[in-house]
Amino acid sequence: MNKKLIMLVLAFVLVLAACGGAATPAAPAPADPGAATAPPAPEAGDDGLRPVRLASHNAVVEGNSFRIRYELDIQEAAAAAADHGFAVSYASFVANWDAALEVQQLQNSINEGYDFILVNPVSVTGLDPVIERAREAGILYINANNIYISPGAGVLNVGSNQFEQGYLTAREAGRVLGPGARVIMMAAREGNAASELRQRGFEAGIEEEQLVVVHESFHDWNYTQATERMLEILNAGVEFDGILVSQNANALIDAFEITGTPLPRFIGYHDGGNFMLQMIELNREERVIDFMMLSNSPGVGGTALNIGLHQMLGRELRADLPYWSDTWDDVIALLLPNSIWMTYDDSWDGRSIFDWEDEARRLGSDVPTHWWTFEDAGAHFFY
Amino acid sequence: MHNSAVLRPITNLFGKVSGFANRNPTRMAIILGLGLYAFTVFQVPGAFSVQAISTLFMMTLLLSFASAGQTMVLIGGGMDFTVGAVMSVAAMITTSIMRGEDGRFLQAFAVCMLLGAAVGFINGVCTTKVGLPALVVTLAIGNVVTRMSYLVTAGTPVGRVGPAFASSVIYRHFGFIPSLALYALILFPLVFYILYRSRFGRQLYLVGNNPEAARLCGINVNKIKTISYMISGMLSAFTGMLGVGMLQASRNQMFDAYAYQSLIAVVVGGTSFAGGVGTYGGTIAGSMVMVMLNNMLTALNLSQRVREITLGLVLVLILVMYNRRKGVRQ
Amino acid sequence: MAQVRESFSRFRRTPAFTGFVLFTFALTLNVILQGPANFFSPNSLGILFSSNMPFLIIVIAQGVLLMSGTMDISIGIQLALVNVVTIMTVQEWGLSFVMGSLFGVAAAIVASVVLWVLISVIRLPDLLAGFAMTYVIRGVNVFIMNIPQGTVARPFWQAYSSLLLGFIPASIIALAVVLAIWAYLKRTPFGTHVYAVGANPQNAFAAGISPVKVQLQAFMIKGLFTGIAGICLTLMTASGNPLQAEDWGLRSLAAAIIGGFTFGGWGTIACAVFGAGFLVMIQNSVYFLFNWLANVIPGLMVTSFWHNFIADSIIFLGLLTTIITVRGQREALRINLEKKYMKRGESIA
Amino acid sequence: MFETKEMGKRFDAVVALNGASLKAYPGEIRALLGSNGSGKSTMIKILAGVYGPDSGEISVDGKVVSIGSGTASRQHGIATAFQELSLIPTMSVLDNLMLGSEPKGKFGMVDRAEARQKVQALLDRFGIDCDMDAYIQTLMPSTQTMLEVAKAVSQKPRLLLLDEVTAPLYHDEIQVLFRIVRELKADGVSIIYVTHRMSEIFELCDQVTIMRSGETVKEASTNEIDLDEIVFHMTGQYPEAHAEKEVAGDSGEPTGREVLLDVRNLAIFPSVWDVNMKAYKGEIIGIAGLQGQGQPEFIRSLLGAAQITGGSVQFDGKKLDFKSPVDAVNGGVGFVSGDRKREAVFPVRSISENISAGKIASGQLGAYMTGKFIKEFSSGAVEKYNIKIGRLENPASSLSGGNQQKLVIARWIAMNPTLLLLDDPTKGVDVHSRREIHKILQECAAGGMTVIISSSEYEELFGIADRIYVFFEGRVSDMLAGARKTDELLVAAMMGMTGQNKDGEAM
Repeated sequence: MNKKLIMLVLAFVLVLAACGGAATPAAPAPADPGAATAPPAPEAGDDGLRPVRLASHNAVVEGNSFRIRYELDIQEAAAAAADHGFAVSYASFVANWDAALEVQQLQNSINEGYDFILVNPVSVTGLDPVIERAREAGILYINANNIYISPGAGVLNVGSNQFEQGYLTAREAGRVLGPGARVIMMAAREGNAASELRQRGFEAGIEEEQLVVVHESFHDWNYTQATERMLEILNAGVEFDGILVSQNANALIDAFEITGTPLPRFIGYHDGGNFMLQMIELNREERVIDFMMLSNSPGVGGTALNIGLHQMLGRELRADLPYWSDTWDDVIALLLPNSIWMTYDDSWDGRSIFDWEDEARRLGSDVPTHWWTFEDAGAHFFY
Repeated sequence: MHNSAVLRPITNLFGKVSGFANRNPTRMAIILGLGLYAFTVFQVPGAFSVQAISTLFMMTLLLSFASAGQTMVLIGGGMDFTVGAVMSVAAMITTSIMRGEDGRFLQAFAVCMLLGAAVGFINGVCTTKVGLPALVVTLAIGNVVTRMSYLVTAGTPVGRVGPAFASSVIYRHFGFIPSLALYALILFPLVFYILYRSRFGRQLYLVGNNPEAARLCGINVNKIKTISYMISGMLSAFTGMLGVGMLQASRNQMFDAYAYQSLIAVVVGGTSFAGGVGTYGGTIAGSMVMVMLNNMLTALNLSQRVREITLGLVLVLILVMYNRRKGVRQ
Repeated sequence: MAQVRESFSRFRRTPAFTGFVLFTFALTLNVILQGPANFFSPNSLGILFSSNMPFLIIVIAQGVLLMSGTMDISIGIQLALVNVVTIMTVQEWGLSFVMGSLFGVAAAIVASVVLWVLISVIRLPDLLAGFAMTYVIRGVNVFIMNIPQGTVARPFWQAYSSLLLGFIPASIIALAVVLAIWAYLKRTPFGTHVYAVGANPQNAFAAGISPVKVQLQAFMIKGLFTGIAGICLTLMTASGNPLQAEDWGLRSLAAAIIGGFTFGGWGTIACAVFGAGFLVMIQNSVYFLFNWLANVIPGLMVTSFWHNFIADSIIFLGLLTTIITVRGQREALRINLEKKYMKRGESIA
Repeated sequence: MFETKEMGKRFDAVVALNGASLKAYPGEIRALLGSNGSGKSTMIKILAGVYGPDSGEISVDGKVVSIGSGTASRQHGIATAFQELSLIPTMSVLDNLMLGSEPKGKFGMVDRAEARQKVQALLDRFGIDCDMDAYIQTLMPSTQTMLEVAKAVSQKPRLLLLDEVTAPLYHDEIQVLFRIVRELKADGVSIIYVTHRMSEIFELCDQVTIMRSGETVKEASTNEIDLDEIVFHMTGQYPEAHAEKEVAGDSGEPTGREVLLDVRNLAIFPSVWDVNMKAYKGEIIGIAGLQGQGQPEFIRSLLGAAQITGGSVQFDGKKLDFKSPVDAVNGGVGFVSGDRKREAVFPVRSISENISAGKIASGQLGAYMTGKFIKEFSSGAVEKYNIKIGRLENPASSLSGGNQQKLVIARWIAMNPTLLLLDDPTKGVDVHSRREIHKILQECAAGGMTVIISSSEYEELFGIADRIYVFFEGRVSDMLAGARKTDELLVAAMMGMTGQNKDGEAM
């Protein structure tokens, strides 16, 4: 009885609040990227450089070599911007996968009057209110890496093509193994957008190459868990020819080393230097295993920064770019191609994979990265 | 009570199983673990192989090492949530000191032990002297330890373990006995000695069972508890070293999941949250249950959502068989 | 003056005192780092409330359970459950947002009652039961919503983050509703029975109170509050995500303990508010600390590792301080008692 | 009227009630008397629904009823003020007094105004000066007890049970209590009043029921019975309160032995005010007194487990400076508690571990200590002192109370301490085990160990103690030795009927 009453009161209050909110004029969400982001350029400082206060918001940094490199690339790109007339000051904030904390921090940054907010969000939805406020405050807001898919948010996304990562890997597996080959599919995390996108890519490639998935599992982007799952799959006595994995391929190789099981004919993909090194060493004597080393480049943050700087200069994004997203309606996304990748037969520069050994050693657990310079970004993306 | 004729045999059976579990937790855990494996093999015949058993053995050993300290702390009436954090940090220390060279093993070992003892000491002092619930305190301390590890490593821990050390963990003697078992030859007797053959172990049981009586007997309760946390820290650190010996390269927070895993393994092994009861043999069997459970869920090739729901329900079922608190009316 | 001192000394004896001290410290820190003018601007306060309302209400919900002598660490993932159910009922069944929210609240109450069965009826250890439930609910969430998606109609989320009369954060309505419900419950017999059950189930039973029944009520109220918090989260993010807020389970517990709760029968809703406030203010302070540092030292590139390290260290120290203030309180109590005793003895002799 | 007939109740080997009966008529105050262990508390708890009787019947107004729980007891119109209090310390006065019987108001809410009014009226009636929002744990013990009584009275009972409520009360509070009890009597309420204070019986009560060893031995009107007779029925002896203290010249202190313990003007706030005591090596010192006269605190202070607030203690020629029991045990002190469950026994650990606990407690932590060693040690102790207890590997909880106690005593005897402290060690222990325990203690004393034993059952002290210190209200009211060790003197001293305690002092 009481609870019903409370529910009614609650519903009533919400409706009231909604009516109150509806009365306030809602800014129309522009679908045109150029219009979405064209704040007035700031005045030049004493040193002749235009000061730009950048706030980089990240969902998580700890325990994630991709995100660490992502932040470092933004720092490098920020420093490099001095050559192009910008004094970019960089502050970074991390939300530890806490959506509420992320909103709070973003709102703080809007209040603090940052000129440029670059967000690698916790979730691919849930920031519409924040984005709208940033726009009202005249702040340049770019969403990087984790594509923000909420329809009609009118935000510019800069990210890697996750679909392509899965797709390329599956195609390479098909090329190596041939049609009808049995593969294990280890995804990252159910219920996660990036993982889901890659899965769509994997599935498309698997279908084209007529591969057969004999076992499915998940590693939660957790290296140790990936090894444990692989050990358990080996325990289950599943027979397979290759492994498709949404990053962390090196963790799976560890499972083979631990058990002394013969390696499959193909594994992919992963992006770390350790994985490159592992592949080089395994294949040194003879060709043992084919692989896909593919960089989900953390440089998207740096690229996004340079794109943003052009926007600050009032330049207009080209409408005929080849990389517009076709996955979602109303989502403006510059999906950068996955330019860095190598397989046994085909690596960059046409060099043999063994020529990359020093490079791989230098990288270690870091990942290869690439960000578009100010000039490149300007030339490619703007009129 | 249900009087329905259909339910009675089920409740009776469950009552019997539960009674057996409480009387012989170790045997029950062994039966459970083997049962889970038998079920797995029944469903997926390929899961029965020398190679699989060898791997399962190895994983059980690793979890049982990680749970050794937790067993002691729980027997003493505490709880240690820093197990995972300490393991991860020890792993990073190991790789960054060894950098692929076996000669630096002793240095790494010394630093890891120091770290484990230090974290354990802080745990002990904060739970006994400050008197806050162990769950919350050790959790907070574990967080600080983890955060510090990021500061020190800048998020990318370096190095690798030495090759000899790595093979001392993963090499399989006669093709199926994991070399990790050699460490068990040192660790198990050590733990058994501490728990059952030393004055400390004896005191620990008394402290966990009735701290007030132990105090009036002249046992320094706080000291015993603090030492149990320190031993737990050191054992966790050593397990972290072995773990990274297996995986060879380290990462931040790589073994965090072991905090809960060890807790459940210990409870399934018959050690109670109330303190004063428990055996390490039970913990080893409990570790096997956890390893077999995970192995089964993977072998059954479930989607992640089904897997998680199943895991939760099976855990509830196992817990119902063990560790029921007493009701208000007795 | 004497009255003020008297009421202060009475306040010192309440469970909320330690939480209050810590909260005041964190608040001061935040105000200084952010600058009073900025901090007290309606906009900034509005954001502070709207983005932290879900957590605040969760800690209150956790507090209700702690009063009754138990806890729920799956409360965080239950928030995501409410969020997912609300969004999906609206999206798939074409319900209005208000109806969807009611389904969301119902889901939280159902989850809470299931946990009640495990903890109070079957008497599993509450920590491990909550841990197992976390897995189950996470799986269920992904069943309901396989990928983050969905929207909330604009008027609703705009209303949530708007300012009433230009200065009152609308999100405060949710808190007001929760506090009003609690104010009502506190005035029912449940309001005292819950403490009796938490502190001493035997004595409560002797007084004719059923601990199991009272815990059921506590779990249902916790479910209702979780539901309200979930709706706030949904309004704040205006979308659905099946995997969020999971670690709020343990964090809400830590916040409640910092605020002055103990495991069973000690602590008030004020403790929950102060504890949650402390955590929020510390995190916010850390934001402004680094914001300030980035301004003061140009070219400073601090990795965000420092943010987390400093925040977690302060939280740990806060935990330690709790006990120091509690000890001081106890000491004051003893001296007080001794004084009274002596006085009494003298007057009689 | 309320009546219990032929009540029987056993706890393990101990018979608490053995066919006892009790009647309570409307409008009368009945004193329920008996020495410690006579079964009167058990009787009260059966009526309150805390214990279930093994045999016998309870009838209300001639109808046989069963009282299975506290709620059932309430429903029959019975309210109880417990000696150990049923208040919840972390809740306010208001909430405690109204717990379970909150006045209903609108919308299912508690009518706060009415509750406050009720509680205020109750506080006024009892003359309790306290803030009704204060937490119970911040109040003085005496106030807490008054509140416990007030809570019982507020239930408007037909039968009010007051179990030793005056012990912590001050003089003026007792007067208030008496006034209220008389008012209730005028309203036709039956009151059963349990007390140790003889003077109160004649001041307040109409009838007395005296119990001894679980049986009801005497029922009489207070007009027809005098104090000496009451004491006689309680103890089987006539007191000699007024018999003179000439014999007191004999201190009974042994000559030619070393003093081990010298206690001067010891105070332990708030239960011990001024205690002087000497103990010689090889002596057995008895401590007698009614419950709660400061004996437990005194004994614990010697162990370093209670903080000494005044006076001094010399132990073995040095100032006693034990910070904790650890120091005390290392210094050669052993302690046997009568509160087995809380302070002595490790219920889930084996019998041999329990016996060896003292051995386990002292020494190097890393020392090698096998199960075999513990077993041998414990079986040695068992053989040496001829303690018959079950299999050594069984858990201690499998033993009866008496055997558990032997276990704890064996634990310390085996350690051979210089000073052995025993706090009511034979509480709830059957006669046979008790005799064995006495024998053991005597052997130990003969071997040079000093034993200080407090007991709530003073008869046993005559058998074993060389000298008996009698505690009353935190002071030593008399010391009995040699020829003065008589029941009469002891009873008088326990009741405070000696010259030492003037009326009003600390009352």
